[in-house]
Amino acid sequence: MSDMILYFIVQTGFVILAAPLVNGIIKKIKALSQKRTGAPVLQMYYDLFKLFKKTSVVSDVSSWIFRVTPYIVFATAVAAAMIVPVTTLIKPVWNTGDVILLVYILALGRFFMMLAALDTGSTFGGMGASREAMISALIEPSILVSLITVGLIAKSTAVFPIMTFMQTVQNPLIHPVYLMIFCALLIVIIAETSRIPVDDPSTHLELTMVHEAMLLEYSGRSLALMELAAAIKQLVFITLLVNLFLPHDQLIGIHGIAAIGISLLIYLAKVFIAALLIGIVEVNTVKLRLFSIPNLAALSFILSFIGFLQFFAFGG
Amino acid sequence: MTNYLDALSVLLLVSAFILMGNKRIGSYIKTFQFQSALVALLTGIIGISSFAQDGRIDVLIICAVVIGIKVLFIPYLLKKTYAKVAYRVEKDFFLNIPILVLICCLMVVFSYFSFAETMGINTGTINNQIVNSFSVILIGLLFMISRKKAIGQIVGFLVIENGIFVTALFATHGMPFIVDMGILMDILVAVIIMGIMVFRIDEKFGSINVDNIKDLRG
Amino acid sequence: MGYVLLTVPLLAVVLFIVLKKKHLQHVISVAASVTMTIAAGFLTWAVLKGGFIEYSAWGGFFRVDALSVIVIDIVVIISLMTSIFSVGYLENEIKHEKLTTDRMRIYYVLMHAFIFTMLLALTVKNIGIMWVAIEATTLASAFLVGFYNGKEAIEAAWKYIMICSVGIAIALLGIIFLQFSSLAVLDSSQFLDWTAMIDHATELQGPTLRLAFIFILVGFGTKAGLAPMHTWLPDAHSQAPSPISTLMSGVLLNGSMYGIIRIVAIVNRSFGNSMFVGRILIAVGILSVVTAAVFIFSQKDYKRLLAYSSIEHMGIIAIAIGFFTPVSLFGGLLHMINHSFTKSMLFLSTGNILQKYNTREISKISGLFKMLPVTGVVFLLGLFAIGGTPPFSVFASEIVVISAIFQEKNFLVGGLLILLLAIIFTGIVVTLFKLFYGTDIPKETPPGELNIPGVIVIVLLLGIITVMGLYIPNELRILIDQAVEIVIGG
Amino acid sequence: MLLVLKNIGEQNNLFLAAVMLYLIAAVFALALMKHHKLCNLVTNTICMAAALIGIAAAILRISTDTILTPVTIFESRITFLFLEIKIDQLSAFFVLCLSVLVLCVSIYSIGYNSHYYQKRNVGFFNFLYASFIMSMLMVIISGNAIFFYLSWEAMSLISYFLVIFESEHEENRRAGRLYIIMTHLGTAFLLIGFMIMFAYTQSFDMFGSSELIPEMAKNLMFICFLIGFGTKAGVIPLHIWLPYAHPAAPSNVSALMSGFMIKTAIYGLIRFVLCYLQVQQVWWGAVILCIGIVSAVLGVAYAIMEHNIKRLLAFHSVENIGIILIGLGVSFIAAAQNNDFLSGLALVAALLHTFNHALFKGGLFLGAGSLQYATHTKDIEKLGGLIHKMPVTAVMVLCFSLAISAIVPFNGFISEWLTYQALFLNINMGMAGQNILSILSIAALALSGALAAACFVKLFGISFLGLPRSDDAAQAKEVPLAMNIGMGILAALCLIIGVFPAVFVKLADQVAGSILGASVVETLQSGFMSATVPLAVSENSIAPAEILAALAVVILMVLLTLRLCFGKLKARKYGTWDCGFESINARMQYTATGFSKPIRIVLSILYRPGRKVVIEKGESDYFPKSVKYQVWTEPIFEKYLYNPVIRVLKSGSEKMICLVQTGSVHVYLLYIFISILALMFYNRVV
Repeated sequence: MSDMILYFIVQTGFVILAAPLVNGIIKKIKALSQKRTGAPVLQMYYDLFKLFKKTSVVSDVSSWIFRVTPYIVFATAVAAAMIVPVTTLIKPVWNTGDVILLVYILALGRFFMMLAALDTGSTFGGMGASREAMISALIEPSILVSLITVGLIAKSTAVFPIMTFMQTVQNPLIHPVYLMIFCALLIVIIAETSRIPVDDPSTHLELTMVHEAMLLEYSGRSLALMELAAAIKQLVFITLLVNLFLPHDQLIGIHGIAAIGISLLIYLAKVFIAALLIGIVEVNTVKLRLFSIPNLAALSFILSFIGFLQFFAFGG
Repeated sequence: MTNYLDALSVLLLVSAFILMGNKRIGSYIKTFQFQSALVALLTGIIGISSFAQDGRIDVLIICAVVIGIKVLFIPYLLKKTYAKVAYRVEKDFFLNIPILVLICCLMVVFSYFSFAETMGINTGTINNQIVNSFSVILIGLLFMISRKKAIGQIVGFLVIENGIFVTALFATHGMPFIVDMGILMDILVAVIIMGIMVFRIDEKFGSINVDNIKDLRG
Repeated sequence: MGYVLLTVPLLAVVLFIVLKKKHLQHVISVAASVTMTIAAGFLTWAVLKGGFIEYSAWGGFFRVDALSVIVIDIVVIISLMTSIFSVGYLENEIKHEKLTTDRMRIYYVLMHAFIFTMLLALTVKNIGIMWVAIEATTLASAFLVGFYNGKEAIEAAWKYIMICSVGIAIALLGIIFLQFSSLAVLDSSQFLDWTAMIDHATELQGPTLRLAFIFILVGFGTKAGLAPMHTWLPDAHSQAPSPISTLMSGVLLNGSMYGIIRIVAIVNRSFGNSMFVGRILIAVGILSVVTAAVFIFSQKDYKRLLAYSSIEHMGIIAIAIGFFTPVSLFGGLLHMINHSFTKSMLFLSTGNILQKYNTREISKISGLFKMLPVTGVVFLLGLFAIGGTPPFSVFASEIVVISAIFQEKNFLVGGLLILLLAIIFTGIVVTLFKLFYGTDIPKETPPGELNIPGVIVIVLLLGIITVMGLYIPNELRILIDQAVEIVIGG
Repeated sequence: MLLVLKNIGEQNNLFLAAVMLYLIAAVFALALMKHHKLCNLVTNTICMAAALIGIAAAILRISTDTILTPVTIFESRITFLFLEIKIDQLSAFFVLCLSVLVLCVSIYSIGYNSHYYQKRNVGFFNFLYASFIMSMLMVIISGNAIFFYLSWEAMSLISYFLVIFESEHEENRRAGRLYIIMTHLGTAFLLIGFMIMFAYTQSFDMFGSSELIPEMAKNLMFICFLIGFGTKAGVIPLHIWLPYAHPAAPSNVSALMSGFMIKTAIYGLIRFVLCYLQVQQVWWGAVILCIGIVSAVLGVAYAIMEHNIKRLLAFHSVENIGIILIGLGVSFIAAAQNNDFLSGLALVAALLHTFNHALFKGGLFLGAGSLQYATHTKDIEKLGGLIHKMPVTAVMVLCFSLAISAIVPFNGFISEWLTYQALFLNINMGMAGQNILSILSIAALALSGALAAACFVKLFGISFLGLPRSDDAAQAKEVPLAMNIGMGILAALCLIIGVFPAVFVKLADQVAGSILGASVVETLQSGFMSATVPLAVSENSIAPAEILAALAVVILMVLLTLRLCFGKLKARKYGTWDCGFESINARMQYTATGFSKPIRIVLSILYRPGRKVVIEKGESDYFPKSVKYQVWTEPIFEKYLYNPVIRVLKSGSEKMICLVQTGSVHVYLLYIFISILALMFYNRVV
């Protein structure tokens, strides 16, 4: 029981609190590599704090969907966070974690986000929604194929067992299957978290924006929730990536709270590395044309499929 | 007696060939009359023989009817019909005569081929007779096919009937009396109706060339 | 009772010639048909009891058993329906000056003469006389085909009489060989008597019998509209007045089929199997169905289309006879009944449509449901029925036939037949379903049924075929089983 | 009391009673033709009663697993025509499916049909409606192949009349023709299959054994059944009739057609291929799997391009049939490899999805009906802002949309999750083809799920959200209560199954167990796959209820914390941002065409899209009078597969007819001549 509570606290609290930090880190890295000082790492916290207090403007065209969406999106993000454990040392009694569920629960949030975008009747919203629809449709297959391939090796589709299994694999990234899956998932994460080269979170130019276009009508508290949810989602995916392919818990000899603490620290380090990686990618690439994103998605699918084939070639 | 019959059957066949060789409707009718006369003669011979054997006279009666209908009445009817309808001299056949005659020969060969081995027919002497009369039937049908004019077709039909009648005589020495009478009556009525039809065709289509009436197709 | 059946139509013919009043003629025609139906009813009852009826008079030429009684019933029922229908039909024709009263007399005379000859063919036991009667049907109906005296009517009539006479002549040749094959066995009193032939079947001369069968098949097949001798059928059916088309497809074809069945019974009994006969019949049958399937697709004239469908169903019956198992024969006979009723219904409906629209071209007709509410619905359902859709009766018998085919493990024929039937249904849908809908109805003619007795008749027929699709009375079942036994032999 | 009910249930009387009730309903409909309102009320009430009886009977039947003895309805003295019914648990399951749907649709119809009053022949319509339901019921409960075939054909016939019920539109007539032709052709193949079965077993008993049938014949039968049932199910490429027929029919009927009629094909496949033939070859399953993949992806891909709401839904039927077939395919493969457990699991997935699809697709078509009822248009480009006018309908349509997009916590997700699991288990070492097929189906499922979500965002977003795009939409009013009740029940069921799947999984499992012998659920409870996969395919592996609870908790906590930390939410109403333009209007909104454009371009290889822009010049080039933009996609299957065939048939027939039926009497005589010669030759040589 205590285990369960601990799990809840660590998952939700930890992820919710750490999520904005990752954004900050990425921004900082970009700034530094562009010889700017850039905003402080904690900037996003300030923004959120301010937004939470602000009055939000609601379009008079819109309906209840527009108003409930932020909460639903946030809730789905948190639920996703609960599925993907940050450390395998806490065993969740609550074994609902399942990669399929992960995908489809995020789909719930996305569904409402797209509806809300259409709800205000603004052109930007429709544009963002339709682009989001296309991108999500394109990357969905490669997410599932790659995750299920890993699941096949771990003989399970549930996330926790998969991760525990990965602990037993000696540094996976030299194994062809995992390498392929890793690359595939990296592309997926860039797309899912709407980052360059798929989408540019820092611009509001209607030619390019996808995710921001859907949030355009939001303001104040709702906007804050949306932003936070996006950050959480991003962290969840990063967690998935690092905990699958850079397992570390097997390194810790001891048990108990201390072990968990250590493991969390290592985890943070890994997240930092991942953020670094993403930041570097962002700096060194430009945003793709909307209609060359399919090629990227295709690449990711092919990678995952090759990974699947490798799995049989190497006998798992 | 059988050699009489053989001779007659051959004559019938010859008459059929002559018919096929004809070009004019008038001569069709004459040839048909001649053929019917042969048929009547044949009937008469068989009738006498059957009378001599067991005093049956029905074949003789039939002979009389044949003479009445086929030799006298029908040719007369046809002549009248074809005198009534406007008639222009024109080519009346699809293939030219020699080829047709050749095909008729083939028909004779074919009927030999198809009857030669047939059990029960080639027993006894009737083989030739059947073959001949059957060839007459085929030739009659061929005649119908090859002639464009309505009357020509009627004549062809009558030749077929002759052939069948003769086959009956050869094969079975006469069918049951009532059947024979019925057959003859039917032929009579048929020819009358066809004659009327010829008039109708003539008045509707302006000629009795059956090849022209092809409105009902598909 | 049998004599009543034969004399009534003759009597009617005489009366038509004597009495000239218009309404009287309608009365006579209907009355005669009713009497015939009753007589046929009694005959059926007697046959159900006694197996067969034979009168000694005139050399005992009159003989009726289960097989012939089935066909007789079809004939009388359909002629009853037709004569009721004709009342309204002819009245309309006269109203629109398409017809004069004495032309109508000729119509009635010929029609009843035709019925008489048909019944004669079905009630005699001497095959020769049967032949005479069937030839006579051609002669009686020739003028009916050309009844309207238009160019096309005459053409159709000419083709009809020419082709059928030739065909029938060939059949006569076959009958001669039949007698020839029995010369050694039978004495002159029982020549061509099929009861005697059935009894002595095994002693007949095989080879001659085969010839006989070939010729009779070609001959009667011509009248039964089996491909490739079917060519007269579409013309005649499309040109004749609709009631006459009804009689032809419902009565004439079955009569000739009856002849074929009789001969097949003898031949197969003599050979002890159905190899020779069966192959030929199946080939001819399939050919007929194929012909229909190919031609129905591009029909522009709905009566012709129905004619082709008649060819198709005759083909199915031929196939059923060809397989010559109890099941297949049961199916064949049942199919004969169902097809005649359904097809008569359709042809009668075309009578109404034709009188409403004055055209046989499908492209010129639309909005049938609006113009002729009842006829339209009946016609549509009839098309489904003839296409073999449940719950109509044609479906039931087709199923029986097809199962019989597969029972013999003849997958090729069976599968082919099923697919062809589907194609034919498609063809009907593609070509005919345009008739029913659409709102652009001709102005000059107001909507509404013209021929009230006719409408009653077709609705009645629709009821019959609908019921018979799911249920047949026990008597009929027994009758058909008896007939099958007669054909196959105990 | 329950015992009595059980007995009745076992005597089949309940099922017969349901059939009879539908018959009575049909008769009443005709009898009361004159008074539209009364007729409509009576018929639908009777149908509801029948549906309730059906539900009761089915549940009783499923719970008691004894094969019922066949009951002959009445004695038709026609050979082979046995009108007998026989109900096992499979039939009962489908009866349940049908009855639930009928219950809701009938309630709905009470309100919906009111727009036919005094306009159309309501009596005739209700007659068709009731007899259509009856025919479907008879298909399911028929006891032998011939009766099955008979009811099947009757079903097609009646549904044809329903499709052309609004026959004044040419496209409806065309749809009807296409439908009846396709279904008849398909049925021909079914008949061949049945006849092969008869040829070897000498009986039409479809509950019997198929040992007497040789292997080759079984393969042949399978192909025949696949084509026959595939046509009815509307799998690609046999689907062309479906997107025409379903929109043509009145909406409550399309709900039945799409919700259940196409499922009779699934029933047929399970009944004849799985139960009767007892899948012999692995490739049978593989073929079905491939067809499933293709249908699932292409179906939804075509759906996105549609803006006629009912055509869109019809294409989604194709997609969902594909998903069901994926489940069936896995089940067949496993059955052929004697892996009873996996086979059962996949079958459960397929059955459950069948049931779910009946619910949400039926509901969606009813929703489409409501839209049409309120706005008199099927074109979603003309709608918009209806969530304000028709709030209740909007909520329900939203539920159905989430359900069909397989989004938690609705029933669609449950069955798709089971399908995923089945595919996951279907991947094992050493069978390359099978594995690749499975992973591809996983990809296909994912893709179709995402595309479906996109499609229904479009459907709901364009038609219910934003500003109204036409006056009809602006004047729309909420539909009558009855219609909303009908849909409400379905929506509630969708949610309930989604949240408490265990009950229904067990239900489906009973059926699968009765077919395959091996029950899934027991093995599930006992963590069956601890050897292979540590997951339990029951409510304690994915716990939708808990997820829902979690979501609720999170939302509450968020609200609470925000309230406590930052005070209550301050919101100000203002217009949508319009870039400083005076005011945003409906014309500026994104259209459905615009929404689907990215996907249209990405998948242009599939759609072959074409576009036309017509600009009417004004006095200045910068101010044109009007700009018309038209875009369309190409129906490749019709264009490249069906039309050529039809053309060839038609021209061939015309050629033949001119060749043979020349009209010259000489030629006709020649035919006789030749046939004589030919026959004599045959006689001579044989």
